[in-house]
Amino acid sequence: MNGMPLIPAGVNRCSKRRFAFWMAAVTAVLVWGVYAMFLIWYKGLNQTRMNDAYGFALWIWADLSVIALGGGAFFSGFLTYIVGKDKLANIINFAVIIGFICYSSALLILTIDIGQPLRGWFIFWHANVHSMLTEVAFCLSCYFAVLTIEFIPLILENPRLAKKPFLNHLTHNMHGVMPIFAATGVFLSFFHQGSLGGVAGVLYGRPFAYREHVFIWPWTFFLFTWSAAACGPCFTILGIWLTEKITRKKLVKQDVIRLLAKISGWMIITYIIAKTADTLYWAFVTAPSRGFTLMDFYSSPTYNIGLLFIEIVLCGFVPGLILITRKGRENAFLLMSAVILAVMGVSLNRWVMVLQVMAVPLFSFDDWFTYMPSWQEVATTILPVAYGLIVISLAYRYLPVFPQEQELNPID
Amino acid sequence: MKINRRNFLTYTTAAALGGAAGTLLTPVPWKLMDDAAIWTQNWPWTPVPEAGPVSYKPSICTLCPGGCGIYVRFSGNRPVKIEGMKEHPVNKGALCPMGLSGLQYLYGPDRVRSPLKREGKRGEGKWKKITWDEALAAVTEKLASLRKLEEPQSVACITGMEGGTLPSLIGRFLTVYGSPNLMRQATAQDAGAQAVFLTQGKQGTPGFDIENADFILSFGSGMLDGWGAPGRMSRLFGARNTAQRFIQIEPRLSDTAASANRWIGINPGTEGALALGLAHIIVKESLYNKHFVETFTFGFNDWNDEAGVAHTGFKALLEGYGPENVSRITGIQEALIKSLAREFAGSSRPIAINGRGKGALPGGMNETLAVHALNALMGNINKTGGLYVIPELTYAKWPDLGMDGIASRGMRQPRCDGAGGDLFPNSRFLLNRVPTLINTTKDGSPVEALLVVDANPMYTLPDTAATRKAFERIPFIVSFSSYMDETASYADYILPDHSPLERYQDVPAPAGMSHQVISLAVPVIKPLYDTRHTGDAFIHMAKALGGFIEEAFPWNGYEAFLEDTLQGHWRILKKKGVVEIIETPAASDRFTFNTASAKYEFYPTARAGTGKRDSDVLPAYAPAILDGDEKTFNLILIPCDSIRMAGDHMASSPFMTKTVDDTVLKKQMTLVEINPATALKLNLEEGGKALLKTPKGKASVLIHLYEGIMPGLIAMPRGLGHTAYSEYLANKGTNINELMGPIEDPASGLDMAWGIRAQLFRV
Amino acid sequence: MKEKHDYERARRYGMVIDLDKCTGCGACMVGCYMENNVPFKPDETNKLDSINWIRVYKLNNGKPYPETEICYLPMPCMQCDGVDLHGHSPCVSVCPAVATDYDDDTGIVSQIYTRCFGCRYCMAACPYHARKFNWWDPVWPADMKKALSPDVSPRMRGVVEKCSFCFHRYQLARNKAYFENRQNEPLGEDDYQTACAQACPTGTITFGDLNNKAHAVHQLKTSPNAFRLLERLGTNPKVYYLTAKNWVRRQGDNYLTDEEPGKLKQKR
Amino acid sequence: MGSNGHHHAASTKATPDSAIQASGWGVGLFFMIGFAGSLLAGWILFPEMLYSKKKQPIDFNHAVHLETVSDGCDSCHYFEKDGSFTGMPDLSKCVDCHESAQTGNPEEIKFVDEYVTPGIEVPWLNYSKQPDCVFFSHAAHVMGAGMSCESCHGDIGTSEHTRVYEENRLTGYSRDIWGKNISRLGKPEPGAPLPMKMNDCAKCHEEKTGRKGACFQCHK
Repeated sequence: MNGMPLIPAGVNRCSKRRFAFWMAAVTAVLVWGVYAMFLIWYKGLNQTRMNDAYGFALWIWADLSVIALGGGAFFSGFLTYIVGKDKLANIINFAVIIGFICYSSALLILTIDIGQPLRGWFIFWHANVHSMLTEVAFCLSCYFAVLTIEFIPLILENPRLAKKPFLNHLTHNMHGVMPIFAATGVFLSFFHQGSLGGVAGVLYGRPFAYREHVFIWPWTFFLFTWSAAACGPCFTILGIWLTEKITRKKLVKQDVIRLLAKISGWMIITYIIAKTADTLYWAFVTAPSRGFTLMDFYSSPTYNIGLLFIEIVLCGFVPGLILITRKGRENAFLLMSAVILAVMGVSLNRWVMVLQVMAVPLFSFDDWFTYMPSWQEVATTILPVAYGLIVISLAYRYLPVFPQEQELNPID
Repeated sequence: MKINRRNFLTYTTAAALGGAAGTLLTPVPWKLMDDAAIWTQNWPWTPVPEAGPVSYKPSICTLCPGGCGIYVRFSGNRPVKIEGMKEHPVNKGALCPMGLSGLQYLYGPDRVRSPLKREGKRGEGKWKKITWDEALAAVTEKLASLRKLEEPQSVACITGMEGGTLPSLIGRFLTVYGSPNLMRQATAQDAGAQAVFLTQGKQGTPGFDIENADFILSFGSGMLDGWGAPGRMSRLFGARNTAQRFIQIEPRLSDTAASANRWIGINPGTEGALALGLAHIIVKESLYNKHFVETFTFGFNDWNDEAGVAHTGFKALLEGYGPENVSRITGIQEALIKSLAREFAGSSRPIAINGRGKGALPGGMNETLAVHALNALMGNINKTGGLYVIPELTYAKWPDLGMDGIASRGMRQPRCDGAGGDLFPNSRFLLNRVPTLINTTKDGSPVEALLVVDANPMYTLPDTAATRKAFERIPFIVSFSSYMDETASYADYILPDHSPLERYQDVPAPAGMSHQVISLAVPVIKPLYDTRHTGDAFIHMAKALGGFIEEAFPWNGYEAFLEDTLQGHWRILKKKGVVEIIETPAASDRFTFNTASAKYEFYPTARAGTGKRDSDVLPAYAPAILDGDEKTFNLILIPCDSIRMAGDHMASSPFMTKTVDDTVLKKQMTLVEINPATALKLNLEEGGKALLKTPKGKASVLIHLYEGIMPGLIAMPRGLGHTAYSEYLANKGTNINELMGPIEDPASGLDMAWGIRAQLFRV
Repeated sequence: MKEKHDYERARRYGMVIDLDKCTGCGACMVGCYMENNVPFKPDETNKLDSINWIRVYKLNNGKPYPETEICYLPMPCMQCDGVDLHGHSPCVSVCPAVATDYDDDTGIVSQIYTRCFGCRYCMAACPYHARKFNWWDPVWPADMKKALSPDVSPRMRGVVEKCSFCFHRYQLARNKAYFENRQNEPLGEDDYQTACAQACPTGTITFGDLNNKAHAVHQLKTSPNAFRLLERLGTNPKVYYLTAKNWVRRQGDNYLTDEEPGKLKQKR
Repeated sequence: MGSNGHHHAASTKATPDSAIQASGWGVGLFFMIGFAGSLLAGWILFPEMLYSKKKQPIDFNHAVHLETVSDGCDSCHYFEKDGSFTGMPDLSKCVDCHESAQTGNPEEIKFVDEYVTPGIEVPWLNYSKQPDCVFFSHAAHVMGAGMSCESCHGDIGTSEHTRVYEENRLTGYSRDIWGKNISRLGKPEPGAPLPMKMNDCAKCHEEKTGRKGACFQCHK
């Protein structure tokens, strides 16, 4: 067995030594995060600087963000398997890995975030069907299972594992049913991305977050799904770009990227128009009915009206417009700027919908609430990044993640 | 099938998978998952309070001189809560935060659990546990040796302000031992008592019938900030009717001022001038009670004495206090002074009250006399809605004292605080003078041994640095405190008393109450620790000292002494816990005064004497001369009180401190209040750090901007900055006594300070 | 969704707090701490990690000396009935594990510490900051454990707690009623009172069944001076406030510049 | 899965000797060994290990007492005036009759010597002790619903010896709360106490009152 190659055939990988060095560096960061995680589990949430006003803070933002960014997985799956954009099959592996990383991180963060981790399963066993968080937990877990199933065939394509006939068969069969899982994933994702939007939107005690409802869902429900579908692919593109920069190789053909970018661009534009409509209705109808003007929500030096401009115009309309124009997509600089802006935009949206919600004072005798994370919170938030880098590195090194790699980088 | 190194791993994996699959079909994962959650629900370190039958035991709260009735709720044999007693005449069910959190004092980490002897340097905190026999023997030995040296007067004792028979017992002990130096820290109530003595010739405390007054004019008394019996005052406020007007005069919008019908800002320390200014209008416009003034008072008009010398009367004094002048002094508009005077005089039962904040500082005697004079002008003396005198209780006669030569000689020595001497004949104790007197004595200390009972002078006396210096010179200090307070932690021996809920204590004349109420605090539980009633300790020491001292204490313990002393009351007190004496003086007795003139004296003849001019005798406005020069110290620091904080010798309980806003205390820093206008001048911001300097000391503070304080003033909460005690009580902010010193009232020797000059820098 | 239209439930316990009587003494807070085994730390000055089931806020009219006025406002859990009085209070509707529920018998919003797993969603949902998280394991120094009441279960770290309207006293009152065979009669006003109402020395806090004509709160809540905090959010609190001061009332909710408290059209 | 293992005909140079490869049957056998072993351990060993066994301080004879007292269970387990239930009687109640030993029974003599004379409360182990978070109203069940003691506590009243007290090592709960049956399936034996987990309460409440009840009905 020792002689069997671990690295996929027909591709070049860096030396073991170099890889080990890189992994050691990332692992060091991971260990730091794990240390902080155990500190929090052992000593409790007093290790954070959250407080009674900021019950939701950095972690919940990180959670919402990674899930939004991991949205590339479900949307790419949807485009590949259901819409039939076959070209995107070239990035689907990578999208699934990103999704897997994002969703497993989200679940991990949730187990750190709760005050009583050993009771975490109550959310399933004693579920309250009215709670958006219940919906999130169920869909998140189910979709994570789906992502795992989607990830397994890729793992089994490792040359050494692929030699086992049983596993080989399994891979083959799983590939056959993958569209079903992809469809399931799309359905689940639609709900939990939405539920995450619902988490803030249903808070009728928090006029900054609260939105009018369509049937049982607040507007944010749809906006979150939409924005995840719009910006998730941008994060996939960003991930590919970064991998290409680090490995100094072209891994995916540009036409594939451009197709994804184009679809993403149209999603962003439609999303941001909807978001603008939502914001206007909220600012001029919903909030005033509760005695608030728009500027009441932006009266702090940190949370000023500039934030709204950045989110909607700079990180919404601008990337959207770039990506829907051919010239924008074909210009490498513009393309990547748009991708980065879109990723920032969706992250900012999640930040606002978590942290600004907590910060806004509701009584005139209250002041804006402030919060600064502790190192333990930062470390545990960076932990998934390190973990993600490790998973991507291992996957890239040992699995045929990019089908076009061989063609683009022929070995003589 | 052969097992070898290569396939071992595969078989193990198979077995493990089988095991895992099988385990899922057993209760193990599910039961453990459930039990792990249940474990978190019953963590061994989360306490489970033991249940027991519920019962209530009545007693009296003795944490302050208010004497409110309480019920202690028990679960089994554990007291678990203190609630107000509805049927008690003082508080009628109401309690203050201190009383409600009383159990924290009982159970807290600050209790002294056995007698202690100092091991290291003073105040170092190194103690040796000793037995009661050793502790009492050590103190007795010291006392005996001082008697042997014929210096019994060098023993001094400081008691608390709670009153009752314990100070009398200690007084008897000191007398027969040979020391006149029984002291306590004088409060506004003592200033009131002296004013009553000067004007009415009676020994007793002033009682204010706020229940029935229809116009309450408070010269800065923090009636809802802990003045008098807090339970009573809060309840009265809640129950007041709309016809009752309540005017608060002070330079800061206190919680009392905020609850008043009207708050009038005044230049600090000028309350006496305002009282005279109001009197001026009332007299000028003939609004006073002429029948009373003409029939029952002395010194209103000018008069000639027996020697034919012409004297100025009160009326003539008032001429100097026209509205223009008073407006200039007090900063209150003339029109407002006039309308206030008319409103006061136009009410049917107006009452004027003074004593700033909780009344921790006595204030100037002239100011108190001026305010009392307002009541007298309206004839509101010893009648419904007016100012009563609660006479000192006459206890049962104790066996006569036999005194030996040492004791008699000792008792003839002047008191170490100068009270009752030539300088201050009308004052009974002047503890505020003692630190300076000790510090200015050339060699040694006039006090060789100091016994401290229910008091914490090292915290409560103004000018902490001077007090500490004085205490350093006292060779032998014994504290009888139940708690490791500042004085106890500086003592040589601690002979811990039971805590309030563990001991007998009689509580007469609740502060400010309009009639006599004697309550008996009874022990509701057996003492938790190795403590002893201080009364028992003194009786024990008396017996050990022998001779006349032993003979003076025929009782076998404090309880027997109490029973003997209270006599008729004892049975009722044991049964009901309270004796209420409502004496409605007959119309003829009501205006019987024991002064030289047998009248109410606007001109207190007791103050007259050789070399005293009329202006010294009459209550002229005599402002306190604040320490510090006005140029350097361009602001004025005043203390402010809150009912959420203990102001006396006790530290606030953890729960009291927990209620304190973060605009008062933040981490270990006191916030001082200044007006935003003042802040602007000094370039200070909300929450900013600043250095507060006074002629007495300096402190690092935080700034709180408060529109409700007069520009130019700094208000600092009293009751913070304890340095002893556990981490739950200690090192919270600054003790204002570190920054303020006493100012001796030339008229009484009492501390007339109400503030100090100060400066504030941004840091 | 299941629709329940019993707007007039049998019992809806509530409070009327007369702000014009409150002197800010803090007795309600201390009474509550003692009654409900509320923990304390050596430093409680960070009010954002200080557990208070009822907190007295200090309001200020913002005018300069000597026109300044202050008003104290005690704020317990509002025990919201939620939009349309369905019992879906902001917190109950979001708790993922039913650790907090709306008791249809009393209208009281419960909090079960052993069910709560500390996600703090309810805290994010509550506009009144009535909910407090146990960031620390509670510690009772020296013998202070002995003062713990067996009627209220001490909380552990990692869970949310809040004012329960002293529900344990209701339990004990009902228990007694069963024992005396009068369980079918409504409890009297005195049978069940909260610790804060009992501790309040000025009679600021009145507690009782808002639906019971024999209880004082029934009448008090109809006063023209009555209002509720952040009423416009639709939370439907069962804690009412009384004040004659318009500036106080204005600070109890949010109003656009042209709006006047008490004169809003009921939009919903 | 896994039992239909494939022989590696396609093995390459890396596997010169197919004998050292794991056989499908072998894999299956080991899988079954693991499977069966864990079932046995989980169902038999685990419940034994989870609970520690404790003896009551005194082997109390309910039957004898029930014969002597006049008022049935209420004679010792009674209500206070405020409606609270006393549960286990404290020593003072026992001393009413047992100031000194009444019989030659060694357990009684032990009781008097070790507890009555020195005045120490007997540390009885309460089979049906609920955790601190539970408020249980005996009055509501006994007075309100007219339930008998036996309906929950079984026939403990007629027992002549005390049972072994089994305590969950992890949670500290009495085993009776979960129920003797580790799977919580089926009905308890006649005369045995009913399991008292929250679900058990809720089930009965739903049957009898139509509602499970709100949280605060039984939690504090």
